[in-house]
Amino acid sequence: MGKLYTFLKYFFITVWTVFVVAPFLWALTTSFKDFNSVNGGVTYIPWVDFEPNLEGWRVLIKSPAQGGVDIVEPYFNSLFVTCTASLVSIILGTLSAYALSRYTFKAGPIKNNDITFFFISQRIMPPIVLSIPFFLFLGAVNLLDSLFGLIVVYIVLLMPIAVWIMVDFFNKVPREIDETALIDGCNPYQAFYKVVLPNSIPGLIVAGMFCIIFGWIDFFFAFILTFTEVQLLPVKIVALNSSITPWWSLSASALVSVAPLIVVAFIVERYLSKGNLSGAIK
Amino acid sequence: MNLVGENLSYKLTEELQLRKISFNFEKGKLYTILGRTLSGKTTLLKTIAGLLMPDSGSIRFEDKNFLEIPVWKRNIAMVYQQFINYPHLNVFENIAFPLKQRGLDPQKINDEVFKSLKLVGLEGYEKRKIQELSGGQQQRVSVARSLVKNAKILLLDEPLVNLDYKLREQLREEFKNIFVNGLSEESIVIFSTTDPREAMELNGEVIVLDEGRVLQVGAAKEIFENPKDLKVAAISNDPPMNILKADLGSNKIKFEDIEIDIPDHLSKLKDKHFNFGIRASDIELNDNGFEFEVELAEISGSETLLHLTRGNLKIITSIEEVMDFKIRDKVKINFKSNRAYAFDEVGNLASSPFRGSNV
Amino acid sequence: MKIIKTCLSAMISGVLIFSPAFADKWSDQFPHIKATGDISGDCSYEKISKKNYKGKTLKINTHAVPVIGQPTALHAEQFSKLTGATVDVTHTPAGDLYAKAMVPFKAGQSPYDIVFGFSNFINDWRQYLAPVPKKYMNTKEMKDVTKSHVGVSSWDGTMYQYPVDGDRHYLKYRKDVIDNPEMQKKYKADTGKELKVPTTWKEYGEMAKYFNGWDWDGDGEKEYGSAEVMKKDDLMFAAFFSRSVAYAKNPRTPGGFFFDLETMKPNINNPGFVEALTDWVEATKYVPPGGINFGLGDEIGSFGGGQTLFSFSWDDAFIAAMQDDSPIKNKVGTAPLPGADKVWNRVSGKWDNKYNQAPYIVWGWAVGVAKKSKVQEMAFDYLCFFSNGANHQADLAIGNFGVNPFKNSDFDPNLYIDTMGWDADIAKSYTKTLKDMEKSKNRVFPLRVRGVFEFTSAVATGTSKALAGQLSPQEALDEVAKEWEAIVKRVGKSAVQEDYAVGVKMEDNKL
Amino acid sequence: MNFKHKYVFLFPGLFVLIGILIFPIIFVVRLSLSGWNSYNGLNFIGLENYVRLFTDDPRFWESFIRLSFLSVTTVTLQYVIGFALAHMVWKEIKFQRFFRVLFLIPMMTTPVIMTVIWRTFFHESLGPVNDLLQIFDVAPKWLTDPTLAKITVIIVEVWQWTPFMFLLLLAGLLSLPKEPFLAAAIDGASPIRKFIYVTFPLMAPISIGAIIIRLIEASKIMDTVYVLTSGGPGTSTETSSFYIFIKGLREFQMGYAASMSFTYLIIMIISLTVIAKVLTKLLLKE
Repeated sequence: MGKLYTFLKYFFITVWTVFVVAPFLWALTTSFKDFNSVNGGVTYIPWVDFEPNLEGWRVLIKSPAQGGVDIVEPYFNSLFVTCTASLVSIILGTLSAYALSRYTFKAGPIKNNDITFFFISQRIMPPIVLSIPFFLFLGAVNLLDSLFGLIVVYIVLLMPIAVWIMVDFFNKVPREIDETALIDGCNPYQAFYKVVLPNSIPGLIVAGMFCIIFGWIDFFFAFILTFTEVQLLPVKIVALNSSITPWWSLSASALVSVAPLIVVAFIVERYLSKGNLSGAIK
Repeated sequence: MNLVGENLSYKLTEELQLRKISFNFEKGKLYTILGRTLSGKTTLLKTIAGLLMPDSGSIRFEDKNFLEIPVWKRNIAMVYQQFINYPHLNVFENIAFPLKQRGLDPQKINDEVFKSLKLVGLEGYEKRKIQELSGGQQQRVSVARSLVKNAKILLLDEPLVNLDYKLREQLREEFKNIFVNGLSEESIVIFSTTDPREAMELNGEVIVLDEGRVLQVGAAKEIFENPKDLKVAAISNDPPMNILKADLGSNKIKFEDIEIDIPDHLSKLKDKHFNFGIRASDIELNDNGFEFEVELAEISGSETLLHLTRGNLKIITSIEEVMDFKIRDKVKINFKSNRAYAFDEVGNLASSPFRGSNV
Repeated sequence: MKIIKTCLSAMISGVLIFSPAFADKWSDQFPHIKATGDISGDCSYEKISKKNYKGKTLKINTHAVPVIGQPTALHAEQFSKLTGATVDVTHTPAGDLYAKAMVPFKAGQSPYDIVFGFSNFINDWRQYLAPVPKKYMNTKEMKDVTKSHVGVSSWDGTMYQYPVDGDRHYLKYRKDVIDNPEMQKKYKADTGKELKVPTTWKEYGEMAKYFNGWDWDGDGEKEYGSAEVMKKDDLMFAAFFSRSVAYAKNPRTPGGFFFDLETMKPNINNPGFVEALTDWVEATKYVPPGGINFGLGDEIGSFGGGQTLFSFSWDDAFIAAMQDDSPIKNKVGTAPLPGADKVWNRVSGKWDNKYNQAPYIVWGWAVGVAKKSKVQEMAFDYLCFFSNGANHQADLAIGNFGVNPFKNSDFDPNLYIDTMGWDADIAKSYTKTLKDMEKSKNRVFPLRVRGVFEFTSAVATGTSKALAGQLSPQEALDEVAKEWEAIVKRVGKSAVQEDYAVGVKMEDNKL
Repeated sequence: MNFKHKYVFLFPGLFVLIGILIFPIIFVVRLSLSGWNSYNGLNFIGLENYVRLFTDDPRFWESFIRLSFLSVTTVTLQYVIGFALAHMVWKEIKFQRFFRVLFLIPMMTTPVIMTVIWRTFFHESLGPVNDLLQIFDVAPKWLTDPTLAKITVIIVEVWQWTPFMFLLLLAGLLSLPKEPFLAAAIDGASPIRKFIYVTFPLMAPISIGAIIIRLIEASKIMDTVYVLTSGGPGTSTETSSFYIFIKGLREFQMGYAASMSFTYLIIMIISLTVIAKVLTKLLLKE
């Protein structure tokens, strides 16, 4: 029994690892190809199957006039917008989540769960249609094509995630901890930041990671709500996708765009390994 | 100057947790709130602490309206049945937390923390993380944290219930010393428990609580000797007192097919039908006694609990030694009727061995 | 016109002969035009350098790099150097160009001074675009633009889109196969028919089928019959119309190809279109694996990479095949779109059994200046500069710039022979193919009525269901016709009619 | 605990969200009552769009059924695989950190970009999959067969979003109390029994949350479909959100798209509530 399970376990893990890695490997070799080595039949190994070149990568830093996309500035824009929006979402979302987890609210038929669902439900609406009102809204307050405007919209995108994860998290943190802090002379705010917050770091890490991911990979709002001043990475990369699909530079950009998030993955894993995620408190 | 509560009521959703509770706690005394799980003990303590706001009623302390003072300004301390500490702080920091919150100077904090560490017997553990301690040690830390504040009101919500038997015995003894002897004359200690023995041992003023009501208030001994009614009798005894429907005959008390002699203190009972109450410990094995069948035998600590049946009769007896019984064994028992209680048909105490008939 | 042309060819031959010696002050500064140097005109480097736009900003939305996006950015850089203007360029995928400009237009904003798009956006965009001022209509550069491309850029005589590119669909084939005597013999032996450049879709189909699924060029990979845009996206309908014109554009029945202009009843499900769709469904049997999910990019990659015998639609696949590093450079040829042996006569309700061929002047890159732009003059100067002689010729020579011939002077084979190293006969057939389309009197222009994307999207959905085998050609087109009628009803019959009349006028050679 | 401070905690987030959203939401409703498109402005046409949607647009409802199929299938697969993976790297295993990080990474790729890679991957004549499958002399039509195209979409979705489930479930597993497992170990329960009677029930609450949120996200499935197949062949991979996208941004029938979105929103809220109830009943056995 045990042996079979171990065998199946490693078999499954191997299969999944191959599945996860395969497209990345494919992207990696493709990123060194050119038109002919993509379109002249399937090739795999550089120097053996095809003559590798760095054009796919060079495109990413060349200026458009030279046929590149120059992702350097959008890269930092994306980092800035994602991190700021995530931070604001986490702060506001955590506060709201704390309130929803600890206190009871009642306004007519609306109770805590309904408020939580209201937060989460903001993610149900298809972005296509919401983009138009957002456009008008940001236009009215003169925030179109600005980093700040994008951050405002991303907060709507990300705060629901933060609220969802943090409500769940706080529900697992015994409320007696907060009560003890109050009894020990903290007012509710002090209790929150001196006691609850330090014990919520794992939850904050997970929520933060989801916020960063969902902010980083958004394409649609960044696409509709910016013109020339501000460009975000996904929009810039997708702009590569012209009638002659440059599979090599799209591959290179896919690898480049996932890179900063791998750092995030390592941070999250570190907290996972410590085993104190999700409110293991008692 | 006392802590006085009047007509406190609290409602959670539709259910009443506290029903018009009043109390008057004096400084320098230990109070025990005895009640079963969900009887409202924790609610009452939290209300006193200020964590819950009663729907009606008032609490006054030192001539101030206590309800207007927020928790964090009430100068109270509380120990929970879960071992609540701050997981992100080590032992020292945990105990020092309330003092830092008060803004005391570091030297003073240091002294106080070590004093209370000593009191709970955790010297040398100050650098440990909370997660590295055993349950009992964790609870000692939270007790130390509550002591260090020198609070005017100390609330202990079943602090021992989550510990294993041995540890509980040991800590109970220690706590008694700490609370009874280690506290200043200025403090009020309120200890809640489900365990009547604990209440008796602590030997303070006992408040018996049931379904959000105060059933009886009195010294531990008084509650034990003269439980006001059947409910109190049930709550204040573990195992619960055996209650048997009995008839008073001429010189005999009859229940089912058993007849026993009337002891003196029951002889003046007015009613013919009454509830005969006898503690498990007041039933002894006796070869000349009545034959019962063992339904269940459990060993608890150094005693053996026997659940016995005879016809429709069901009783529990506890024997002060470990004995091996099998199910359906026959045993013979005798009732120490001079220690029996009588409750009238409504359930109020009619006569106790300590007070005689209360008419 | 002739003078310009002569001048041009003279200049180009000059370049060829005295190349190292040729240099003017502009080509030193801008290596892009080193082949020709500055070419005199109203928006030449010389002229534009006189303008001073210091402190002004020009905002442009264009297509992705490199197709049209790269020349936009390049000329922006040059323009900025010459005039001191700041030029901001954003790049947007083809499918999103419409929405990217339309959303702000509808919201009453104009974040861009210049918006690139396709020529069939004209009707939706023209109310937000500034007409090309007279001054630019009279430039030397503008006078060189072919009549049909002036037509494509204009709405009922008023030009809203500045001509920077010219597109049409034509046939591309593998010369090394079709012109190969051995293959011709083999084909004759196997099928009893001549192997030649197909002039009808039936021939196209037969040859494509014959050359499908085996290695006919000896490179170790299988080759296939035809690469076509069959992916249900924004370009699919254009491929379908290319295949339909032969069967459904009857020179004897003027008054509308897509609709009967009189009644605004859709023609889309008449036997002509159904025949074309039947051919197309058949074509799914001789496209490469995955071919019915090919977008334009795949078509370019497939034909341009040497995978198929035939392809039609835009220039790009041909240009890709003719790139310097292409393994099939100078092995490809061009010809007009195939025709048909019969053409539907919707007046008589019968087939006219006469050979019919009609070019489809499909839409290409188009660009306009926003009406609300505060720098209109600078914007038009930029566009005029974009397509000035020197830039245009240099752009034409770079395959993936996506700038295709639209000036009369572009139809000079030497341009391609000299600067791009094409074989003479290929260059000649290429320019002839293009020029003949200009001459044809039986042409189809893109549908440009309001809500045009509702119509074309319906076509894409319907035909794609047929290609996938969900519906028969007749059923699919009936569904499209029903949808079209619903759209006409929704939009308002007279409105669509009014719009369509403008296009019909062009088709019927009345404009 | 109930202090007036609770509002200080709740309101900043709530009001920021409402503040940003109030106008857009009202506008969507207003938009849905208009014929806003490329040639019409924000006119008022009453419920015409809704009438059209409910009486004359089978394509929307077909796409909705397709969406339900795709999202339920992908989320189920993601849940099962995610749980299996989390369970496997939960306890000691070689290269534990490596696997944990690796399994997270697909989620961090931008779908619009990564799907282009997938498209080349499954490209029937230029992609490696069919090239390698030649060995077995098969050439599945990954993107051009109506049924297989759906499966390809599912494969890509599973690849991208299984990490989401994996992470939440792994976090859940790592925070489980130890006592029930000790008890089970003392009882000598087999691993399977331990899973069924201990692990799974303990994970039920977190499972429900994760499934619901993934359903919400999966219902917006669009980038994958857009890049891989554009809804084709035919309409065989067209989902609601993609159809709304076509009507909205491609055909620019914004008014109609708004009415579809609004209808979609209502249906989703209702069905998610029902699904949440059913899941709670099934998993928590209440």
